[in-house]
Amino acid sequence: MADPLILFRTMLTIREAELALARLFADGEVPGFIHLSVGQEAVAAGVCAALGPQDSVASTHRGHGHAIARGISLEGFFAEVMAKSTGLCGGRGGSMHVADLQRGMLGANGIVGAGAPIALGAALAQRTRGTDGVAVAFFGDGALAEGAMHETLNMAAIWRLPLLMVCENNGWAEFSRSDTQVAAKLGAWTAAYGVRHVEVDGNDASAVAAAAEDAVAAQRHGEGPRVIEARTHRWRGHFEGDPQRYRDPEEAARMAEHDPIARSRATLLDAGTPAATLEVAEAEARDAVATAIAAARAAPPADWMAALSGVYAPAGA
Amino acid sequence: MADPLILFRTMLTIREAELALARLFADGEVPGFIHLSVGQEAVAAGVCAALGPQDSVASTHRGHGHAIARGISLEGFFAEVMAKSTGLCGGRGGSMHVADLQRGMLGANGIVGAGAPIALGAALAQRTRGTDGVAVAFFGDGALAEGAMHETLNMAAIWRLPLLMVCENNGWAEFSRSDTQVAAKLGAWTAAYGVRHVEVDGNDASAVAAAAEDAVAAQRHGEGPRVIEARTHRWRGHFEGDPQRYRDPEEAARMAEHDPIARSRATLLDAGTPAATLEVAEAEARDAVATAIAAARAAPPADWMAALSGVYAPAGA
Amino acid sequence: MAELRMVQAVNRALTESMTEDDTVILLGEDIGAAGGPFGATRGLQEKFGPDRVRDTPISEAGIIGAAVGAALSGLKPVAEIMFMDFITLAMDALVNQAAKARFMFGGQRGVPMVLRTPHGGGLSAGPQHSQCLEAWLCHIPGLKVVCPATPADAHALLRAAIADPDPVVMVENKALYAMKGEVDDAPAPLQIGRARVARPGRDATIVAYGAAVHWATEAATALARDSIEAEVIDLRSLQPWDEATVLESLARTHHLVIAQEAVEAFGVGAEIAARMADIGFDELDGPILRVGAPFTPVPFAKELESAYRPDAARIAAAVRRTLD
Amino acid sequence: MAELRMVQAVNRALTESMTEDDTVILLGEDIGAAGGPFGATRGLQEKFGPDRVRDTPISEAGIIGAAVGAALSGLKPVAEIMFMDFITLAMDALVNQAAKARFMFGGQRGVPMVLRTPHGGGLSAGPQHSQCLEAWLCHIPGLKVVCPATPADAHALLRAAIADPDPVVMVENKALYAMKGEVDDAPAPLQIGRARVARPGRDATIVAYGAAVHWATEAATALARDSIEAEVIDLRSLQPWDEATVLESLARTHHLVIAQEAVEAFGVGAEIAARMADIGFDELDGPILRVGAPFTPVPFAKELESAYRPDAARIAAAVRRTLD
Ligand SMILES: Cc1ncc(C[n+]2csc(CCOP(=O)(O)OP(=O)(O)O)c2C)c(N)n1
Ligand SMILES: Cc1ncc(C[n+]2csc(CCOP(=O)(O)OP(=O)(O)O)c2C)c(N)n1
Ligand SMILES: [Mg+2]
Ligand SMILES: [Mg+2]
Repeated sequence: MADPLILFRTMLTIREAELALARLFADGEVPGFIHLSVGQEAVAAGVCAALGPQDSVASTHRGHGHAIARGISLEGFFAEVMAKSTGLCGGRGGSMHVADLQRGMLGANGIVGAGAPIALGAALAQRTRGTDGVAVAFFGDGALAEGAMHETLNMAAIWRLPLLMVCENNGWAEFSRSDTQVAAKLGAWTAAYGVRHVEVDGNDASAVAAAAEDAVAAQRHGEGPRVIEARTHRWRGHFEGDPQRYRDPEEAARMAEHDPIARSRATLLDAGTPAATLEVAEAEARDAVATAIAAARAAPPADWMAALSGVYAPAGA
Repeated sequence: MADPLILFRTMLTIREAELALARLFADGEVPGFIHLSVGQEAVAAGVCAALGPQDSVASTHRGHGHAIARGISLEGFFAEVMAKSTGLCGGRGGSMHVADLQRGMLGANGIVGAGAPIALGAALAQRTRGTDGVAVAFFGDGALAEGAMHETLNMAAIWRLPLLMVCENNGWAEFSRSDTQVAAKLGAWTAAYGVRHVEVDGNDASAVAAAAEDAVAAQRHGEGPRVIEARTHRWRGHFEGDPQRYRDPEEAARMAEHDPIARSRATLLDAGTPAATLEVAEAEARDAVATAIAAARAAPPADWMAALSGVYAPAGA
Repeated sequence: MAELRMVQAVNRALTESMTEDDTVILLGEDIGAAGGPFGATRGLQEKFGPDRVRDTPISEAGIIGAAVGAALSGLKPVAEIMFMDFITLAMDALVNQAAKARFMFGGQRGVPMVLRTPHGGGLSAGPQHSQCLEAWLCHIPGLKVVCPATPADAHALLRAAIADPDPVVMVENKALYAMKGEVDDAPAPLQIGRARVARPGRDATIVAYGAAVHWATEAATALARDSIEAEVIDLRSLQPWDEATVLESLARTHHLVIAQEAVEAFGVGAEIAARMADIGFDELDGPILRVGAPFTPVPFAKELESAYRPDAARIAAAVRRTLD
Repeated sequence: MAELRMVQAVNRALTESMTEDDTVILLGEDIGAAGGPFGATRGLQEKFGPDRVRDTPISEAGIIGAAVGAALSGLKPVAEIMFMDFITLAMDALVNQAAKARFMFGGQRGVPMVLRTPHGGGLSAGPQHSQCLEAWLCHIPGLKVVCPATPADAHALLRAAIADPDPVVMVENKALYAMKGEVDDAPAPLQIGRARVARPGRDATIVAYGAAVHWATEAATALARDSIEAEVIDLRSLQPWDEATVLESLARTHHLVIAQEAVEAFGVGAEIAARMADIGFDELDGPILRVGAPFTPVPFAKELESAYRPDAARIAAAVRRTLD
């Protein structure tokens, strides 16, 4: 069972980092396209709590939470999105490509649906090498329309690979309701491939963690693919700067009621965690983010000569 | 209700044409890759019997039957596969690209799965132009693994387009059993998109025709996509020249019991059709094929200058 | 005469074509209610309805495949792929179906569809949202490829593309969407395949397209200060491209530089150079130089991206080098 | 020393690499039990088991995507795409993922995968089963591209490709699969990027790759009857390609012809020509000529296909023309 306090801390870190990112973006310190997962933190925190160091994760364009939940360096993260040479990717990738291969974080991905077959390949590698590792593919409810999702689930099912597909169902695909784009009901769809699907409250980190732990445990013992559908909310625009004219303002109010962090906090308090502990956690998250930003700010800008010679392995490598 | 005698005639013509093609191929008169649908004629005949001139069909690499059932010129067909300038496609396409746009035959297709989105587009055109026409996408059981199948069915479902997807389930994808490649059960899979699926005996042309008529009638009145799965048998190799070492010789015996033409013949006789009528039909099919081959043989070879200038519309067209 | 941004010129061309011809339909992700990620289709769904301006699922292969089928069935679909990087998902429909149908069906019918897609960097959009992949499409018999550098050309090329009986890809440089320029109220129709002399000159020829036209013009202005008069040719159409205009210019200037935003190696400029090293060989008084992006993915960081992207200085240096 | 067909040389390279390194796995359609559509993987599933020689569904995008993921996770996947025409379905995984991962992840890890795929005509396989699309891949930073002309090079290049820490595409000309040639029992490792002088000569340089190497050699033999000694360079590797060897030859012969089976326009030869029109300009005593396929899809009919495909006569004519 995932420790609720750890889940709380992970979510706090994601939230702090992303809200800071929003400010940095607004201030022009972060360029490019930035897709925040504010409101969806419980999914990243819960799923990644079920994983070990041998497991891997392929993420999406909305991938900060997954990366942070996998334990990437916050400084490396901020340095990356702030385009510094100390960034996880040397400033070459940015928000849509945050990756930490050492931590089994196979990258955010700018191509909707593209992470799924990559995770499939990671699961294939785990199985072929005889490990008990699993691979997770996060995907959005809109991404389900891509052909890659079907090819991936089919191959995972045929080969019984330890692939955990996690749908972050936030109801939106960019500026459209995903139900105007995707006819397939995820549960029925995965059942058609003989794959088990569970739906969880994606705003409840412990529920997500429990579902993921259950799936991963089965997979470590040889079970094939599983699908988790986590219903959650995208609090902000599709990307930073999105005026969200397509959105009913009432939705915001409804979303706030499902804040995964507030809920986690309340549950912890109910369970007797001292308020001070939570406040410490909050302060620590804030500090960690502030420290990381300060370090990233002080770092040198991305280095063109390094980039130029970084396309292929050095000769003789 | 499709006239059983017409179905019989259509199947005979397909069978005669393909067996003649096999001989021509063996004799070196037909080059390239040739995929025969011998044994599967009831599907093409049955489905196309439900269609009118306004409807369209996108086919597969195994497309001769669909083309013939759509009423293409046999002479144009043979001239095409024999690479003559009088071929339906001027000898530029060959077996995998037989097409007759005037007859709504949007082409055989060398790319597995590629016909489906093309048929989707044809259905979209029908709906947009306010006709009551439908579009048919034939596909194989192996093709179901392609992402295009998922994208197509999803869009057809979301947009409620008159797309009839017809699976010719012959159990094989090239040299492999398709159930080693496709986990998704077609019925459950289509149901997940809210699309109706019916399974028919693909060796019974009348049953196929009835299922297709039912689907098309509903679609002419505004219903969205439907899927028909026709179980049938591929009597020959994947392509001509395939030694079929992967195949249990007993399968051949079992297949012969399900010969759609023998069955159609027996049913017609039972229903009181004079044997002479059937013999006449057989003779006519043979004659039509022989005449077409003779004409194709006499035709001039494909014309390079015409091909060279046939990539774009002539200027000012 | 109106002053329009390039994105508005695209919008106007779509509006006009859709008004004149009700077989023209639009397909793409968030092009309808949302008006398109860059606003190119803004207001069109209100005007023409959701059947003619169709919001699609995130299914690039299916979108282009459906456009092929619709085009074979009497419509003129104009599909949008949100970033050119995503055409990687739709190459079968584009290359194996749309491009080949007329030929492989023996001329029975063409595929009168248009694909609009933005390319190019400058937005820190990173390696998967910035590529210029037009050279791929130019290599495919059956496709036509155009790339406007001005609002007027965006309008005229799109009108021509929609009127064309064959599949045309219009590549729109996203950094130019906001660029303003005059667009005639009733411009003369433009023929695909005709280049434009963006700036006349006698000392060297700079061939460019898309955003590089502006860098080339800027380079020419700088060179003029040293009395080097470079002629800038805006190709506008990449497949077919206007060999005659380039050759004619080269025959006057005897020096050739080709500029593009795309990766230099195996890019569009290679074909222009190769062709001129053949049919223009006798005119050449110096090496043919190309200016394009180096052989790396498009980097995210602003500093990296500006080191990466070609510019006027590099073009001017190339002109000087070939004149040397 | 053994005499092998090219397809057997491929098979031997796979066998050796899989024997030496158990992280090498194969993925593809009907490559296992059936031994591959062209027999390149015959016997390998028996030898290495179904986990290392994996028959896949008909899911090209998924296959290459999975190869990327597996390569990022410690395996060395060698994927087969049955016909090069079908890479159109897998371009995202190849171009946006495999090619860019090392760069866009800041050098954390490479993608040591190989894609083997046959190209080329001569089999009346028609417009969707005959294309030569290698120029696309050469345009993409992060990919390497090789194309053998002989069994020995097929073996050596595939061994090098599998050993390479970055993604390599090996394009195999299907008309050459049956070609026989000597393959050393323990050949020296070959470095990707090195051309081979297939035939020495002093009067003109013919650069070619794949099947065109043989046409070029045939052309050179014919020209020799008229005392024209053409040097034939077999590129072997298209990205990176051996600029130094080509330039060195050009500096001796002063005349350049480039031959390829692919469509001439915007093909590989364009880059070679463009580069030599820059760095080799001073060496050129005649126009650079290219011989490639005309600008049409590959036709089905034998008569059409032989009119379509370049051959020795066209290459010889080009040599004569540039020497004129
Ligand atoms: C192949 C591809 N098509 C389109 C896009 C543009 N795009 C980015 S995110 C997105 C919507 C994704 O929706 P969903 O999968 O639900 O993820 P969410 O944004 O809700 O997290 C789209 C269309 C893209 N990046 N890649
Ligand atoms: C995209 C693509 N991948 C692979 C192939 C090679 N291929 C041709 S037919 C075939 C099997 C198709 O099986 P199925 O869809 O069941 O049709 P059937 O041959 O049984 O009629 C394959 C793999 C192809 N033509 N196109
Ligand atoms: Mg969503
Ligand atoms: Mg089958």
